[in-house]
Amino acid sequence: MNLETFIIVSVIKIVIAIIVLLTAVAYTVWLERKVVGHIQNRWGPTRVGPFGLLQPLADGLKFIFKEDLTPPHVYKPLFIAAPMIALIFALTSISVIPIGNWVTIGSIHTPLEITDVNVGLLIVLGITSLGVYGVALAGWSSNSKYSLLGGLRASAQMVSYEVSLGLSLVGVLILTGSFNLRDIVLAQSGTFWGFIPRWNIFHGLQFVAFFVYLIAAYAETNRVPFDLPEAETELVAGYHTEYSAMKFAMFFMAEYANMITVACLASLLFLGGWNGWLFGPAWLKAILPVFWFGLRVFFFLFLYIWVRGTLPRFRYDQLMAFGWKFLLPLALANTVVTGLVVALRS
Amino acid sequence: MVHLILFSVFGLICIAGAVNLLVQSHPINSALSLIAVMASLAVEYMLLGAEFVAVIQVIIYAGAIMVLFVFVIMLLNAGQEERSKGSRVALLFGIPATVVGSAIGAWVLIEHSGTGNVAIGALPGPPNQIAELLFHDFLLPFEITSILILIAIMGAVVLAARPESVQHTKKEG
Amino acid sequence: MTANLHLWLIPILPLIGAAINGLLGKRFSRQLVVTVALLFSGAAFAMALWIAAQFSSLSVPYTEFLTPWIRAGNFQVDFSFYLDQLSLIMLLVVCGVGFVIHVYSVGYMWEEGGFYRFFSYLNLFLFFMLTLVLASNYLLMFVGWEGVGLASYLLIGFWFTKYSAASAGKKAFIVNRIGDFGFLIALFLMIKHFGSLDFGQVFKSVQPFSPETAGVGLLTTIGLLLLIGACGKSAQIPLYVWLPDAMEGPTPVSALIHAATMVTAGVYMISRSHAIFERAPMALTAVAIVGVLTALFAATIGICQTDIKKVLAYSTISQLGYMFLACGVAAFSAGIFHLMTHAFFKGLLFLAAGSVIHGLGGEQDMRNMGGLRKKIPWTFWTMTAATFAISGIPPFAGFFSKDEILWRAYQASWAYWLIGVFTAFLTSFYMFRLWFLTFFGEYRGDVGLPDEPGRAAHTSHGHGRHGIHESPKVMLVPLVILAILSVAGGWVGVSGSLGGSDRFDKFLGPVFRSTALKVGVQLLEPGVTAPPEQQTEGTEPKTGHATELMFTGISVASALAGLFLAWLLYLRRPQLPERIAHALNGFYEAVLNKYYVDEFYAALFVKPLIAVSTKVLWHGIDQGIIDAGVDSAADGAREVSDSVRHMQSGNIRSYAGWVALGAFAVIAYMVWTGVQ
Amino acid sequence: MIPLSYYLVLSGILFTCGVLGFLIKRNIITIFMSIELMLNGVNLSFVAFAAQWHVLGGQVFVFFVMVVAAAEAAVGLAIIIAVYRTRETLNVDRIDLLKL
Repeated sequence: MNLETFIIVSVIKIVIAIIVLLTAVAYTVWLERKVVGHIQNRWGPTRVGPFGLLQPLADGLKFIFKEDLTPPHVYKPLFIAAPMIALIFALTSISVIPIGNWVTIGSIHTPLEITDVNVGLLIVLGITSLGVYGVALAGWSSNSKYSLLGGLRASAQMVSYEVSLGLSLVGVLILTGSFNLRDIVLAQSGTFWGFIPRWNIFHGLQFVAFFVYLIAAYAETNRVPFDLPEAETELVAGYHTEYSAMKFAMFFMAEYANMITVACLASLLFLGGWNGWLFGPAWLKAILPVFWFGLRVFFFLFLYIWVRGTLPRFRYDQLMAFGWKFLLPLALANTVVTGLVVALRS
Repeated sequence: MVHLILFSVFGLICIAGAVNLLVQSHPINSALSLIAVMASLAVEYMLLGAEFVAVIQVIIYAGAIMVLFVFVIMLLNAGQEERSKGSRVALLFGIPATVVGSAIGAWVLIEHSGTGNVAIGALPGPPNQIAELLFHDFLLPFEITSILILIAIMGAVVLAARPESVQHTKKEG
Repeated sequence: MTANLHLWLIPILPLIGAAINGLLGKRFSRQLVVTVALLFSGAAFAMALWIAAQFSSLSVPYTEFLTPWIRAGNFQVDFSFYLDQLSLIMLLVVCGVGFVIHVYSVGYMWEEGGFYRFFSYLNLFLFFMLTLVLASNYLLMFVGWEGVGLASYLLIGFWFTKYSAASAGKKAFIVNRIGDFGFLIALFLMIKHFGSLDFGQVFKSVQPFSPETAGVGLLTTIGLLLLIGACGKSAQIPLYVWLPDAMEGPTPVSALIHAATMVTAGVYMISRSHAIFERAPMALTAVAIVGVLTALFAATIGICQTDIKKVLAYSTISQLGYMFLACGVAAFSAGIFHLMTHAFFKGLLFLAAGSVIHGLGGEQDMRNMGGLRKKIPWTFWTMTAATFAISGIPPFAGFFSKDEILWRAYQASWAYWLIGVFTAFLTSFYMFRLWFLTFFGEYRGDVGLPDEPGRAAHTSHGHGRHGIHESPKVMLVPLVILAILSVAGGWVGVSGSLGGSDRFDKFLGPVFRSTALKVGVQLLEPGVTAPPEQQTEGTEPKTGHATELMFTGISVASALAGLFLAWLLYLRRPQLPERIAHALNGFYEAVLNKYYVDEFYAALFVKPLIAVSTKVLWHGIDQGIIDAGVDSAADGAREVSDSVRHMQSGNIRSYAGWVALGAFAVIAYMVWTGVQ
Repeated sequence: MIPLSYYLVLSGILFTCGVLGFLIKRNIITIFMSIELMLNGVNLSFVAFAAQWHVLGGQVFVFFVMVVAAAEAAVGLAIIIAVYRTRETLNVDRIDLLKL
């Protein structure tokens, strides 16, 4: 495949990915409102469209038409840049996430992801780690106590939980011996003893890793019960207190995009990616993996919302203590044990 | 060709960031431009095929170290740096000297560094090979650096911990 | 080959004792200290006896290699021990007398402070002395040599709170250094020319040398240097001055170290290296002359001394002179013989004197004694035996050895013999003088007087309180033993002329004949020539028994004359000595003050030395050069830093600027060189 | 295919910028950042040489540099915080006394 076609194909894929992602984001918001509504015994959005399905659209319009005010005394360049940074990194991280196997359309044989990199997993981690800047800068640049505190908290929290997050993945990496997400998924095809799917979560101790990963992921994305950066009761709205209109929307989107990325990663690493039951005609066989994958992601998103609807918020010191004194040792232990087992087996 | 284009694009970003680091008077801007430098350096590594190094560069430098910097800047709320008598001299002598020095260096390098050419992905550094090196050939340095890190952590904690008296006043206040 | 004798145990045992007493003794009870000390010295003695018992079955010389010590190129020194007839005799003498004196000191020192210290030092001394005696090479011998010096220093200065004692210790040490200096140079010469210090090898490499009659050659040099060393250790002219002062030490020490054993080390050393001396006639002559002069000189001083121990000290010196004379006339076995007998009776004399002093509560001045015959009979009788022995009155031990020496001396030169005989007369005179003054007449001292500073050492005694008393058994037994030895000790070497068969001489024969000359030596005195074997030990001189008997008679007569004179002056007419003293006033003064030798040395060496070290070394070099250098270095540093310290502004960026500048310079240089 | 020297020149420029920053900046944190910049320049040359001579050692070395940089950053920033507490300033020209 020569350079031009490569570029064209990549552009197409990027566009598709962004559209899909943004839609997903929008409807995750809708889903959240619905589910939380039902959890709290109300209806959630119902007015706009059937089941309020058009609600995200309305929200989007509202954000666009709202007055975009920048308070005085903010450090303007960063105040403007911060939300963009946040959103950009949130969107970029999706670029190496495969949603299915290679497909061949006409003469073009291409993977179902923007690009297939050997160290895909690391790239995702790296980009998500860059996401901190959006929050931090927003908090700092908007020159307000609440924002600053929110920003500080956010960056501290993200930096701390990144460690556990990364370490929780090491077990999986040891088992599959590759950073390539596709390889990791392929390694999970098949079953143990014929009936248990060969997912990493069932593989040895990895359910521990999964547990750690899940919690760390919640903290990374500043979701309940770790949403201290935007704890209404104490910090108004944390780092985006001063933001409004589209800038605020960007943070919002960034957060949900991150949720989705993390969910994808979780399903790829622990729940066997797109592996699943294939049946029916060829086209169905081609589509099914994507469907299975989407199903897993949906499950994770639902889990997010469910947790949000259920759990109260941590206190800040509890959060830190939990991260450093419980999750990190757990992840380390998992790493060591898995490494030992593999080393002894080989 | 592509190689040259990509190289020069990101190289220019690098230099721009570096220069920006110098001219910006506000530390946070300098920090951000440094992050830019690092990111584009990661791309340069990618061009050289060292993808693992590139990603690690992003994760560690951009994702951890610089976060620390930004964090500290925010914590100390560092503002514009003010002029002081020493600075003028440094500007007058430092800039020309360094410019001349780098120019000479560049000339020498271009003229005398042989005819070594590097292609895209000249040396792919797959993680497993690097791990091989790290855990066999460079095992001792590796362990020593781990100890170094440990010491650094303790040192940082000791240094940054608030002195007792201050804490007491805090409690009372 | 014979069984392993474990010779090394003999020196080590006393060392262990010394270590135990020295390190832990402070906490021990006196009984325990005594037990340890006697146990280990006695064990050494026992081993010595054991070895002596099976000596006949040994193939001598027997060397015992312990472990290599120094290996430098093909030069090697080992820790190895050497046993032959000579060292066996020395071994027996040292261990025996040493042990006996150990026993004696138990009684003598009982009330002294630092009891454990004393015995620890004593054991230490034994260790070193035995090392000296048993060493199989000069270096190990030198170790012992220095070690005994150290021990004697410690013991002389045992009452270090007493100034005179401390300074006497220092004096002994320093004077010994002078001698050791010569000894050391001799060792270096040996290393240079023979490439070894091992007795066997040195003597082997000496063999081919023909005697250096003309001019001073290598062997003569070595011999003379060794002689200096011997003079230092054995208190010969000109280095004898330390011995009289050494009497400041406790009496047992004087007996053991400064009479019986250590001071004879010189004699031992010379006769050990006889192979060298035999080939260096001039060195031998020097030995003989030194010996004979010392003998006469010390004897004359001894006459006028009033301190009982001083008298004995000078007599020791003169007896040592005899031994040197013997060595000097190549009559080594005679020298050793006299050494042995002398060890017995001189040790006994000192011990007896100690017993007297003990009995009188620290009184050492003979003028305050007298009439002690009845009060301390045991001491008296043993002392009598010793006195007769030293005066060379037959059949006491001293007679045989001294007679032997005189006879040999005569064969060398009548001059030696003449002086020797005169000295013998003097000896018997001052000895009997001592004897009469101490034991006869009526008591002149006053007991119970508060001790004078001079005897501060004995203040702890408190014997002054209750009157004169005989010493305890533990002191008397050694006296008796030694008395018996000094009576009978000489019979082992009755010379042929007296119907004996020179057993001692024959016994020692192998040692001294082993390396003897193949060709005859020219006699020391020009004119008189002797057949070769006359110089070699053990063969009977050609000159018939008659002459020898005659000479024997003369020496005995001189001894008796001495006895008579002493009786005349100090018992019959006690006022006569003063008159004589007045008669030859100046001479008497000189003699009384030991010919002002100490003052002479002080003026000649000590004062200039002090002056030089003060003016040149202290003010000149130390202050002028070293201190000045240090100070100026400091000043310079201050100057420089004064000018440079302005760079240290504390301004980080200026530092960085300098660093950058330097780096830039380096890089520029490297680039430049790289481009060239 | 581009000559290795380009990479070297780039790294050289980065390094020089770092030096310059160290010289002319007055804010401790910025100075610290210029040190990081120098390190990055060096890293680049490491990787470039590794690529030219096909020796992975160069890349491994970059890791060590990073580790050291991380340690240095941790300690250095802690020091900066401590200094700021006592001095109330981040201007190196004002911080020229060891003892207040």
